[in-house]
Amino acid sequence: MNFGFTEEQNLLRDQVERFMQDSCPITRVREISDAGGFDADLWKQIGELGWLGLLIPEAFGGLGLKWIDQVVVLEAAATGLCPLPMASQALASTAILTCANDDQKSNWLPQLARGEAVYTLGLYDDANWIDPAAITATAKASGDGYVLGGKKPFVNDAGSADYLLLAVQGPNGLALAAVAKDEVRITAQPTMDNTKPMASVDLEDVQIGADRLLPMTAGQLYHLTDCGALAVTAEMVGAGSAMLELTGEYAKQRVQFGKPIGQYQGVKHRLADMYVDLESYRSLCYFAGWCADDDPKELARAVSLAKGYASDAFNQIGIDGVGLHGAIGFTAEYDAQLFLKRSKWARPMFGDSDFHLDRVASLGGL
Amino acid sequence: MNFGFTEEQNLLRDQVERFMQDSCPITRVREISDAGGFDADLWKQIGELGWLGLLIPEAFGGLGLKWIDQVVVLEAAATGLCPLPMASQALASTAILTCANDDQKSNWLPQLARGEAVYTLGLYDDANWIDPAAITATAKASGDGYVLGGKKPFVNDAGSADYLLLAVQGPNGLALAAVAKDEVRITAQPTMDNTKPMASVDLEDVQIGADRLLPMTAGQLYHLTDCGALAVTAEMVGAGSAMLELTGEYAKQRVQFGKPIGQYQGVKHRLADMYVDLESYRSLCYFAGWCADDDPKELARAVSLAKGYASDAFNQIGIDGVGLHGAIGFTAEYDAQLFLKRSKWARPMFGDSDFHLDRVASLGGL
Amino acid sequence: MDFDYTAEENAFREEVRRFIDDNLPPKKERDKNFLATWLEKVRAKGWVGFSWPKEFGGSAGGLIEQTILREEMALAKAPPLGTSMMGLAWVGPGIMEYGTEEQKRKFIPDILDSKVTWCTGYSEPNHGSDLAAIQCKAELHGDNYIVNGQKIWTTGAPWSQWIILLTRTQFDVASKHDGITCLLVPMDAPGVEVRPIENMAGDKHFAEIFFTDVEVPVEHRLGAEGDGWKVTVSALANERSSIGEVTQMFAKLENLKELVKSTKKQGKPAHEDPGVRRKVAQFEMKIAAMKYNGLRYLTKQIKGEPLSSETSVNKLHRASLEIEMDDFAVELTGQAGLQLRGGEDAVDGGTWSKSALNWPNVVIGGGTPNIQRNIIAERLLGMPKD
Amino acid sequence: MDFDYTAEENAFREEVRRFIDDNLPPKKERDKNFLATWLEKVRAKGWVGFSWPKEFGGSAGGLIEQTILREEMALAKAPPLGTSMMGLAWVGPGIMEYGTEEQKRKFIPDILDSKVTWCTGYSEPNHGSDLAAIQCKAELHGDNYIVNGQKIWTTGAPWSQWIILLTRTQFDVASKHDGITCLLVPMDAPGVEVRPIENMAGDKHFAEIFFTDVEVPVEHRLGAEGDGWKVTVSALANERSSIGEVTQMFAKLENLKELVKSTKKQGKPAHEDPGVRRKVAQFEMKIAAMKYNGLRYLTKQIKGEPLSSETSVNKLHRASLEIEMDDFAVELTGQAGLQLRGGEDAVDGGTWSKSALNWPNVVIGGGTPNIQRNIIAERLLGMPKD
Repeated sequence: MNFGFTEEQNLLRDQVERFMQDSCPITRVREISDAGGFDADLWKQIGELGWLGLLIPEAFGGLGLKWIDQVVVLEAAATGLCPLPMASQALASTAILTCANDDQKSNWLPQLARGEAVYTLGLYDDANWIDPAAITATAKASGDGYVLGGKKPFVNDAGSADYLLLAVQGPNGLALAAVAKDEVRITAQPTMDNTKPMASVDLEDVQIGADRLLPMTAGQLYHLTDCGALAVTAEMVGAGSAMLELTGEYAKQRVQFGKPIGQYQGVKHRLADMYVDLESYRSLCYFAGWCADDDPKELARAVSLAKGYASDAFNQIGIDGVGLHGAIGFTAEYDAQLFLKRSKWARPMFGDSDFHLDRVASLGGL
Repeated sequence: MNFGFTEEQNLLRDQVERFMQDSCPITRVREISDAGGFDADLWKQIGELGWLGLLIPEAFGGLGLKWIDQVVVLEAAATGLCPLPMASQALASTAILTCANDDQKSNWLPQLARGEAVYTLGLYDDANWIDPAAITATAKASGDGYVLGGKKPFVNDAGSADYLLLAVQGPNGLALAAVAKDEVRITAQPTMDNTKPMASVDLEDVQIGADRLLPMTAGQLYHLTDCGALAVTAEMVGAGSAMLELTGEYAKQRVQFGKPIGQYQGVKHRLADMYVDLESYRSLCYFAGWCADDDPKELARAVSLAKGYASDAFNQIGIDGVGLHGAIGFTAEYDAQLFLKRSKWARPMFGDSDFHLDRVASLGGL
Repeated sequence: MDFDYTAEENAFREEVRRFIDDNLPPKKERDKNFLATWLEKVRAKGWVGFSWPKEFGGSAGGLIEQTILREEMALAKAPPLGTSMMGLAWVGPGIMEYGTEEQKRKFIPDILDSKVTWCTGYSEPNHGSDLAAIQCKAELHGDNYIVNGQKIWTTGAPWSQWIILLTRTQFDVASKHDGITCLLVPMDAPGVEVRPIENMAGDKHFAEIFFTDVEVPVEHRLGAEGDGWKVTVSALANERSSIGEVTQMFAKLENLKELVKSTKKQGKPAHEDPGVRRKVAQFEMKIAAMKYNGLRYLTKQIKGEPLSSETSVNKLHRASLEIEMDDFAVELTGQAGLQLRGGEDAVDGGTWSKSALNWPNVVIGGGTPNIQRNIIAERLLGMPKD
Repeated sequence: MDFDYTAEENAFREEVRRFIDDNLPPKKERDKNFLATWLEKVRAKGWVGFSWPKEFGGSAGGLIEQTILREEMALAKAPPLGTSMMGLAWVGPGIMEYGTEEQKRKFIPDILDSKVTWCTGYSEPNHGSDLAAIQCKAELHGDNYIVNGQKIWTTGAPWSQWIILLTRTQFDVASKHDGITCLLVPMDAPGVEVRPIENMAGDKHFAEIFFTDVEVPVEHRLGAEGDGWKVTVSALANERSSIGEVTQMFAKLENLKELVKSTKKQGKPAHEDPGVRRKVAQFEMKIAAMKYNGLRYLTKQIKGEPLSSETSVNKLHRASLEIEMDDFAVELTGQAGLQLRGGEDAVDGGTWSKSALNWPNVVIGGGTPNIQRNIIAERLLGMPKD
């Protein structure tokens, strides 16, 4: 029994945090986000550091690590609100490892691992529904391959992706269609958090070859959804802890009525509550991260406990972090509001708290 | 537009509060409750003061006032946690005025108004269900009258009542059976709040005359339920404000770490939140009280807004009132815990917050 | 207790409704002159500064009529009764109470005629909540005060013509509330520099203002030198009835219900989910509580009983509702809810997502919730000061 | 990161389970000698004071084995491992660290053998949360301290034989933490008077204790004179792992789920109501968070990293769960839920209603939630002290 990180994992965390501070500080984050959410140079660096191939077996050019390592990286990157599509890349690699055949893996994974191409994954077409029926885009047999139909309205990082894995209703059930960016019409959508760009992808009448449709079971779909929720939760751990630190530092320095505001219980107790929540969804997140590879049958419940807790708790951390700052907290110039915006994005992503609580209840026998 | 009380109502309130302080202080409340919840002398005084006949027309010996006046009296009495069955008496009088014929009114109301007999009302037989179907006790035609069946498990103040009006499924639908205490088997039930005694009433094979069954429509049943919820809410206003005062006084005097605890925002902000909630359900309660007679078609929504708010808010006031006191707050000797116990009793009575919130949603078009 | 209105009050309500019917065309039919015409007409009706004494151009309207007027205007979603919000709420009343005859003549009519927009220079960089810790300095040289210092979070500063400014004329004082002086300053005076501040929703409602050797003639001082705090407190105490606000919140609640009725949650109609229903009912409960709290306090005012700090109760409700209602709408509508105006799936044109980034305007602007709690605990419950 | 156990650890778990199977008969089969036999057997196993050094009669058990032992005992709802709770948690460790050889010989074995029950005399009437503000006076006269003063909220005092007592031996001190001396006193010493206090649930777990000229021989002083605060802090810091607690809370959660499944709410099965389902899921979320928080902190301890005040996190969860779970059960079951044991419709024999009146034992007993929040904010987040 050991619920701690290895030396290697701690080093990895430090490395990513240093990278964020040195190469992608919050000023750079703002620039990247304002320009659409991507930076090819930084992406190349990340690829060379191996962080994009964490989950990919060594045989395909990756590091052959586990989701718990991916959690470490995503958390650390989110302390600086990293706008690069690392989570999408990780989810795409899991999707390929889960649904692709060996040829496809050999074709796609090595370049994915090195970051030579940006991948993303698009699952549901309903704004707030986690279910196979919420996938309405289609793939129909046509000639040697398939013709796609419909629209994927909510695809994360689609604007910066070279390849997109998009869930469709295929001739034999659920499938992932692999398309290149030039084959589809991608329209960026303005959202509350521009460090997490989102776009719609129009698939109508797009023709793809036979080797570009990956069959997917409902179980695999749910597994990918769980990994997505895990990735978002890991980011909420990082972003939440940065928000708490920012707010705590401000509370120590900001003097009102002759005392630092952190000395008033009205402020310090709220900070304590933020800490309690953060610690708690952090623990739940790490356990879920461990389950992803080492106890997959527990993954659904573990993810729902973590994401269900984090969705609402991080939202409150966002609100209180801004609120405790007073007026400065919600100026565009100050960084606190960026964390609040991230909390809005994270809240519904891969299932809101009600979805996850409902699942906890069902899995718990109610 | 005038959302204030009349001179007469303010006098009445003062009079009742003074009565509680002088004749029924909390030491006396404890004695009465420990002895089963009734005190014939005090009851007689109250009857002579006219407080038991507020709602009864002057023609039947009452004061011919309205439910808003009844709210004033119940609220004021509850500041001292009055254990006497005043609310039950009021509900019984409303039940008679609503469902009885003129003969029955003439027979019952005058002695009820003077407090010469104690009346109570028992509606539902399910622990947590407000619905005609939750009435399972029966009345079947038998000879000239009726034979009753089943049990009323939850009848407030049954132990001190001389007469009980008990909802039953009669031969022609819902009805209230009027029984005398000697005709039925009444068993006191130990509950969390012994200032609000509760008993089960066994009706099996009890024979009553034809003039003792009052037909009741479902609408009348709901009206009586609403009046019950209103009565409980009025008591929650009084008891909540006494709890806030008790806790506030303690916070001003109790010194910890060199300061009165009321100076710490951790305490003072909680007190402020208690005040906000109390003020709010107080306003909603007064509006509901006014609706009872002056805008009956708004009563259901107004009562649900008030009771829905008060049930949870007063429960929290009970918890925080005890909690802010620290250890002394939950000793049997200290009074704070009596208010907490009252909050437990009041919470489910005549519909818990979910019931009332559900109704607010439905009435509001959802 | 009586929720009915007198015949006169009902007649007044009818008058307001008729006026609205006659003068408030549907949104798409309004041309660019509409607002000017509207302002002229409500001014002619005497509804700008409705409660102000007649000698100052007001209508000496009673509290109930004022409530009716605000309620009906809010129901009709009418434009404001006058565009100088701060002028009407604070500056005008302050000048009427403390101003010289000349100041009254010079400033009051322009406020009522919506000709001059005012902003209020209270907050400074190092003390947002601690209003009295003013550092902005004013020194009397001859007939002029020379003002140096900085203000911040000044709502409306980017488009205001005048500012009511709290300055410190004395620094060695026993209490920080002493030595404060209130000046009236044109925003285009030499040495006044306005730097708009963008908030997280992308709006620029407020600004930093820098004052460098700004000359303010003595006749533009409001009240006596050193009496600035008294003047301000009196202005701050001039609380508006919250009735118009409550009407707006009921309207927002209706919008939210419509949203619930048209939204699916996990594939099922959202209005069938008891959690959703109860949450909306709780909003209704709080808004209704605000309404009846407001009416109780209004009744007290009408009876001439002094109001203490009861309005903080509704401010706390408002603060939590501002945050929670938008948040609820955004969460309910999932990924679509995140989209801003212009998004293909943006909900209600991005109203909710935008509004969910604008709550601090209300929540922090009027004194933070913690300040409101202190006010309640200290002034209404008698707790010792921090 | 690895949630698996070593072969040795699994073997130990098996050993504990076998022991429980062999020695813990079902409740109704237990006779009146059962507890004594149980205590003797767990003592023989070395499971009383399991983590204590072997020289003092412990087993020098590791943290993981200790966790396993507590988890299995909690799962089996076994009687405690020794009846001198305070002796095992605080007094024993304190004596082992600060006691004389004679004290160790005299007191430690009786604690392990469940022969002597201890209580802890910390709180005094005027300072519940402010533990160091001790006023209970001890004056050295010859070989005896003469103790005069009062303690309150002393848990277990009505049935304890000894008390570990904080007294003040010096009053003119720079810090209130100086001048405190720790004494070990038999409860039947002349001048000790115990007055049990009844709590709102009708229990008498704690008491007031009055000390009038109580003579305590110098050899019953624990640690040096004036070092009492250090001795106490060391005892308070000797936090138990919360694993057993979490196991109990999971068991309570299961009971709550059973209750939900067997209860109707407004005529329909309660488990169909999403509000009910989500509330129960939230309890599970918090309890699971406590579990994994606890395991993270345990791992830190095993690695030898210093634990600061992280245990306050779980204490806050525990406090809210203690209140909310019982409250939820009572509310859910409506009027039946209000009935106490003996009521015809009492739910689960009145367990929930009784428990809903007993939360302050836990919530206030271990330091109020506000104190825990101060600890977290000041010690973990570096906020300035009040």
